Amino acid sequence: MMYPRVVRIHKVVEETKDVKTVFFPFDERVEPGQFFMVLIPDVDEIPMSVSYLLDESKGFTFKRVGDATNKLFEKKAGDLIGVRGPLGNGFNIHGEKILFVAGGTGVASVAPAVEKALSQNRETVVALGAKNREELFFVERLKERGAEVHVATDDGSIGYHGLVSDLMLELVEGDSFDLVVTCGPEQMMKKVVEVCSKKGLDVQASLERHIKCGMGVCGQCCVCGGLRVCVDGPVFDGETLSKCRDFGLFKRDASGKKVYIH
Amino acid sequence: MMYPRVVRIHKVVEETKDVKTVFFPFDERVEPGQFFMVLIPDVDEIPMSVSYLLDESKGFTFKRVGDATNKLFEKKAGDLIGVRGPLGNGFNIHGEKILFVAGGTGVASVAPAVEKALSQNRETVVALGAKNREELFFVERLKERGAEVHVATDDGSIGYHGLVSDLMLELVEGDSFDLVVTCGPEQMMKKVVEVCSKKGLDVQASLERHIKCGMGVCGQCCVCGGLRVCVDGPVFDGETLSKCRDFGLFKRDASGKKVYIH
Amino acid sequence: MDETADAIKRVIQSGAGAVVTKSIGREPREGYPNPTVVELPHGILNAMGLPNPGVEAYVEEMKELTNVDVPVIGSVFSDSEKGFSFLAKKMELYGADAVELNLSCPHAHGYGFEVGSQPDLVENIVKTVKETVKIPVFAKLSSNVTSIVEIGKAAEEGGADGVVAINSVKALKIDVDLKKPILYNKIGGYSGRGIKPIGVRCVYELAKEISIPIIGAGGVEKGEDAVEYILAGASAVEIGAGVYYRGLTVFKKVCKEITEWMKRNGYNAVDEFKGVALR
Amino acid sequence: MDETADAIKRVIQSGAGAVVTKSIGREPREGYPNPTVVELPHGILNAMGLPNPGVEAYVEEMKELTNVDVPVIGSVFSDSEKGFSFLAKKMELYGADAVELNLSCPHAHGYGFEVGSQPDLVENIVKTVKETVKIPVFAKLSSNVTSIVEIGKAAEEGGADGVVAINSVKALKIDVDLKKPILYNKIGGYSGRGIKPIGVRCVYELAKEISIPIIGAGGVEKGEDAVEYILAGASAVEIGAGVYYRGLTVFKKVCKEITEWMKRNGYNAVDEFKGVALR
Ligand SMILES: Cc1cc2nc3c(=O)[nH]c(=O)nc-3n(C[C@H](O)[C@H](O)[C@H](O)COP(=O)(O)OP(=O)(O)OC[C@H]3O[C@@H](n4cnc5c(N)ncnc54)[C@H](O)[C@@H]3O)c2cc1C
Ligand SMILES: Cc1cc2nc3c(=O)[nH]c(=O)nc-3n(C[C@H](O)[C@H](O)[C@H](O)COP(=O)(O)OP(=O)(O)OC[C@H]3O[C@@H](n4cnc5c(N)ncnc54)[C@H](O)[C@@H]3O)c2cc1C
Ligand SMILES: Cc1cc2nc3c(=O)[nH]c(=O)nc-3n(C[C@H](O)[C@H](O)[C@H](O)COP(=O)(O)O)c2cc1C
Ligand SMILES: Cc1cc2nc3c(=O)[nH]c(=O)nc-3n(C[C@H](O)[C@H](O)[C@H](O)COP(=O)(O)O)c2cc1C
Ligand code: FES
Ligand code: FES
Repeated sequence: MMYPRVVRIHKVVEETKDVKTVFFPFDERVEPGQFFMVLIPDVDEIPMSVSYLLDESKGFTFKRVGDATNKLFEKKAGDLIGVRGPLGNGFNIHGEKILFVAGGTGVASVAPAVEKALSQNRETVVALGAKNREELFFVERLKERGAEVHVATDDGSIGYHGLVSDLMLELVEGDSFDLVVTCGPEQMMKKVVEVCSKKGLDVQASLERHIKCGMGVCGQCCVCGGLRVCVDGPVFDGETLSKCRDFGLFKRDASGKKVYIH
Repeated sequence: MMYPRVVRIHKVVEETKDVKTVFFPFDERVEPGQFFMVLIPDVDEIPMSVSYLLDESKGFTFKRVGDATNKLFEKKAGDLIGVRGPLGNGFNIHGEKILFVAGGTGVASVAPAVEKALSQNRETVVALGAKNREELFFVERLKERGAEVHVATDDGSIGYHGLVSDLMLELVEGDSFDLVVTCGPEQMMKKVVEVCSKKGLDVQASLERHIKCGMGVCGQCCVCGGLRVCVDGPVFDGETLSKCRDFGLFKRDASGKKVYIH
Repeated sequence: MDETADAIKRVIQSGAGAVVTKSIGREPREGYPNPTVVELPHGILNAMGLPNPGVEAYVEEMKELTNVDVPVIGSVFSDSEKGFSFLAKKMELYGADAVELNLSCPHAHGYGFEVGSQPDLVENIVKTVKETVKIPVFAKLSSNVTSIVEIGKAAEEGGADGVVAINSVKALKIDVDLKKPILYNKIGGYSGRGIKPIGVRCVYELAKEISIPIIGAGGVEKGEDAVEYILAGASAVEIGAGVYYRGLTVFKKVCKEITEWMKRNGYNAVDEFKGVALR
Repeated sequence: MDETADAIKRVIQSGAGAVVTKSIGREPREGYPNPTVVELPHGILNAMGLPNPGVEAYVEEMKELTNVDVPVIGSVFSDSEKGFSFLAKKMELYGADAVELNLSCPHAHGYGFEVGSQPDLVENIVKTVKETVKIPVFAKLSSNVTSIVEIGKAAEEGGADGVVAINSVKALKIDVDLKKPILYNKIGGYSGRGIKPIGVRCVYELAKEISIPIIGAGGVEKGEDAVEYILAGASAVEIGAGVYYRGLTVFKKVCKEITEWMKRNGYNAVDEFKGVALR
């Protein structure tokens, strides 16, 4: 039922100065790329991709950016939150060799997809982008699991100096992939999808739109001619996105007004 | 669900001048002694014991006594009625030799119980009472199935001249029964239960009370210290009835007022 | 299950902490012909039509209840101040521990809701009854009004010792095979599961605005339903349709489930969590 | 699913015979913070808080709908006659085929139901709007009033071309773990399965007393739900929560099921069974 399940946080991990992972008991099956609506009592209920898929518990990893995430940042093990989900479609992991391209907190939803690919013995290359060395996270986690991880930072403090989409260009030049999976800032994903279209690569991108109901009734999260990010997405394939005039162009704010993406 | 199922009557049989059997499609399991609330559109919804138990259809047999039954008497094959049920507990048929004692339309609910007993190879004796020869029905039906049928009429126009409860006295004198099952006018059943108590015979009687909800919520049909005829009954055993101060003494009308049984 | 003394005793044996009688009027009433009650996918719809043997005959039932262990609340309905106070007085004489004024039955023409939707009339009825009897007086309210708070305040002004919210919700089921309303009376009152969010809303709105006790009703079936009403500000709950869904053991089960919830949440008494959701 | 032009187009592709926009106001409104919608066991509870980009920005969406094949009904909300007629005029200019006045939203402070529960105000609003626009004007009514018939008559007096009944029902869900109302706005509107008997009752009561067309809403999910509304006197139905229960294909499915029911019952046109249950 589309009703928040009240759970007690059982672990909180600080990933960076502004990013934390919250673990909560949840023993049902969740797919990488799916998300939960996370209820922070008295404040808001916000969408969060699943970042850890354990048998008995699940986790999400978030950056503090505003009211709700700041309040969430204060929560400790033992505190109550609500989780409604899993929602959305998730990634469709297939092919022998997969490239994952994540920017910022995008790695949160990509990480479990990488782990799934590895557990299925697929060849797995990951490109992670961040502003700087301090804002990177999950690099060790993915390396330890056996992924080939490449890093890009805006300031060059570690790895490739530049945008992860440029790093990605290099990676696809020298190699062939059956699938590209991406999550991050929409401008970045737009570039990734464009590159894939040109190269004829299969691609899946996870979109963010303002989510209210999360159950397909309010219409708030619509993109690309009436597709609902909350139930038809958040993951869309390259074919859909190539025909989508708002992808990389505008989002809608809480009132439904267009907000252009810069 | 406790909601009338609208069905099309597919056969009507005249049993006597004032008694008819109505057959309707109904393929679920029903136990002898259970009843339906029969909806006669625009008129009333009244309780009727199941009198025929076929695989694909069920029947009830009724006497015209007032508004609803008179209207029902006019119905033909093809007409719509509602049936809500099966309701109540039904008879608990057990033992090697069973005596059935029915008066008036009481034979309607007893007949399928007799047939069940016969199909389970139990020895089956039936005592049927009626005012006169013309008002008797189901005698051939039960004989053909192999029951030993005795008849009593008030005017002696056929069979034993007198009350069926007196005929029953004779039957239990000369024989031993594991169970007595009775349905008919309450004074008659009262006598049957008294006889059984004295003789130490197991007995089950099917009671009639004013039924409104038929689902145990309105309290209209309560007897014997809060037992609901519609869900706890209509069949009660001798033990319960012996302790029941209203059995054979009073009923309640539609307003809940006591009406003494004469 | 509150028509007769025997039925009420059975409910008490089943674990109810108090019982409310069927609503009683001055004259005997047969109520409407059947169908009077049907189950819907999300609740129960009824138009009984206030059947009752009349207050004079009801003395027989009340006499048998004088020695029971729990409070017996006499429910009464009328169309006037005088009528209500006459009936309340009778109930007091018959030994009722409190009287509940049915100002909310959604399907009885000229009674219930038709009386209980007018604040002035409600205030006057409660006042007149309070002047007549010494036992506590509860006003049972309807959700079928523009503002239940206005009616609740009128009852409080009139001196009510508490209000009960809610009675069943005015509703209709049309049968698509018969192409007619399914109940004989056509319009009925909707109770049970489906109306709980409406009942809880009414209790919550009332609790914010009045200070006399509120008894919650509407869709209580499990312990957590009762807890929801109490968190919204109710002091107690009534159970109607729950008897259908869970049988007569519903009273014991609900009590047990409330206790379990209290244990899990560290409460020792109902007062500790009453109205907590209002803060 | 009626926030944006794209979303509305998708609904039309899914088989809806007409579409109603999200209720639009003068200024942009973000609506309430989440949770704004939750599912309950017997329906959906929402307090969106009338989010909308404001009527000036909405022209962009409306422009894209000028060439669609089905009527587009512009829903508007305001707190005054002037406000409603300003918005209705805009909708007409933007190409709306009709305008629906939201006189019934149960959770937006100062709007919706708070306006729509006063008969005089309803009559004046409808009258002013009718004087301003040439397209048909529908008044969307609330069941949260003592008499929906009184409000329906006021709309008819004002010259409305039809009424829509009902909007969602004022309700509340308290979470027993958090011990708080689950919605950010606390009180919300209850739609879907659980409210159908209330919606059908309202349409039935209205159909007996007013002669303008009635559009039914509340819990329509299957063909037989729509049939029930039409038997009660509705000329058409709206579907909201049904989109959740059966997906966007709900429109096609319901149409197919109505047709099947009509065949089984020997009808060729909706008019042949409209209001049959009123006889
Ligand atoms: C499917 C999905 C998955 C997401 N997964 C993650 C994740 O794994 N980790 C992570 O850090 N962030 C994730 N986000 C983004 C995250 O939901 C926002 O950062 C968060 O809602 C900000 O809330 P706030 O109150 O702290 O910020 P605010 O100050 O309210 O807003 C900051 C930004 O967050 C956006 N935002 C606010 N509320 C919502 C909402 N209800 N829906 C969508 N966006 C909103 C605003 O539009 C704004 O751009 C995801 C978003 C979506 C749609
Ligand atoms: C469990 C049960 C099974 C029954 N089975 C049969 C049967 O198989 N065959 C048969 O002919 N009769 C049966 N009856 C009796 C039958 O229900 C009544 O004869 C019928 O209701 C009369 O309705 P009426 O409108 O024609 O008569 P009315 O003029 O309304 O009343 C005539 C008599 O029927 C009684 N009656 C009316 N309505 C009801 C009601 N809702 N519930 C109970 N009694 C009512 C009245 O109290 C009165 O004594 C059964 C009754 C019960 C309780
Ligand atoms: C069959 C039935 C009969 C009822 N009779 C009465 C009555 O006589 N007086 C009254 O005040 N309420 C009556 N009610 C209403 C209930 O007392 C209660 O207020 C309502 O049903 C909501 O609670 P519930 O959901 O627990 O049933 C009746 C309800 C049902 C279902
Ligand atoms: C999420 C949601 C948003 C709604 N928004 C509006 C609205 O903006 N304007 C309006 O008049 N009704 C609105 N409604 C009410 C519906 O239009 C409809 O009247 C009500 O939900 C009952 O129908 P249903 O049971 O088919 O949903 C909304 C309902 C839901 C569930
Ligand atoms: S958030 Fe409501 S439809 Fe997606
Ligand atoms: S008829 Fe209502 S309890 Fe039996």
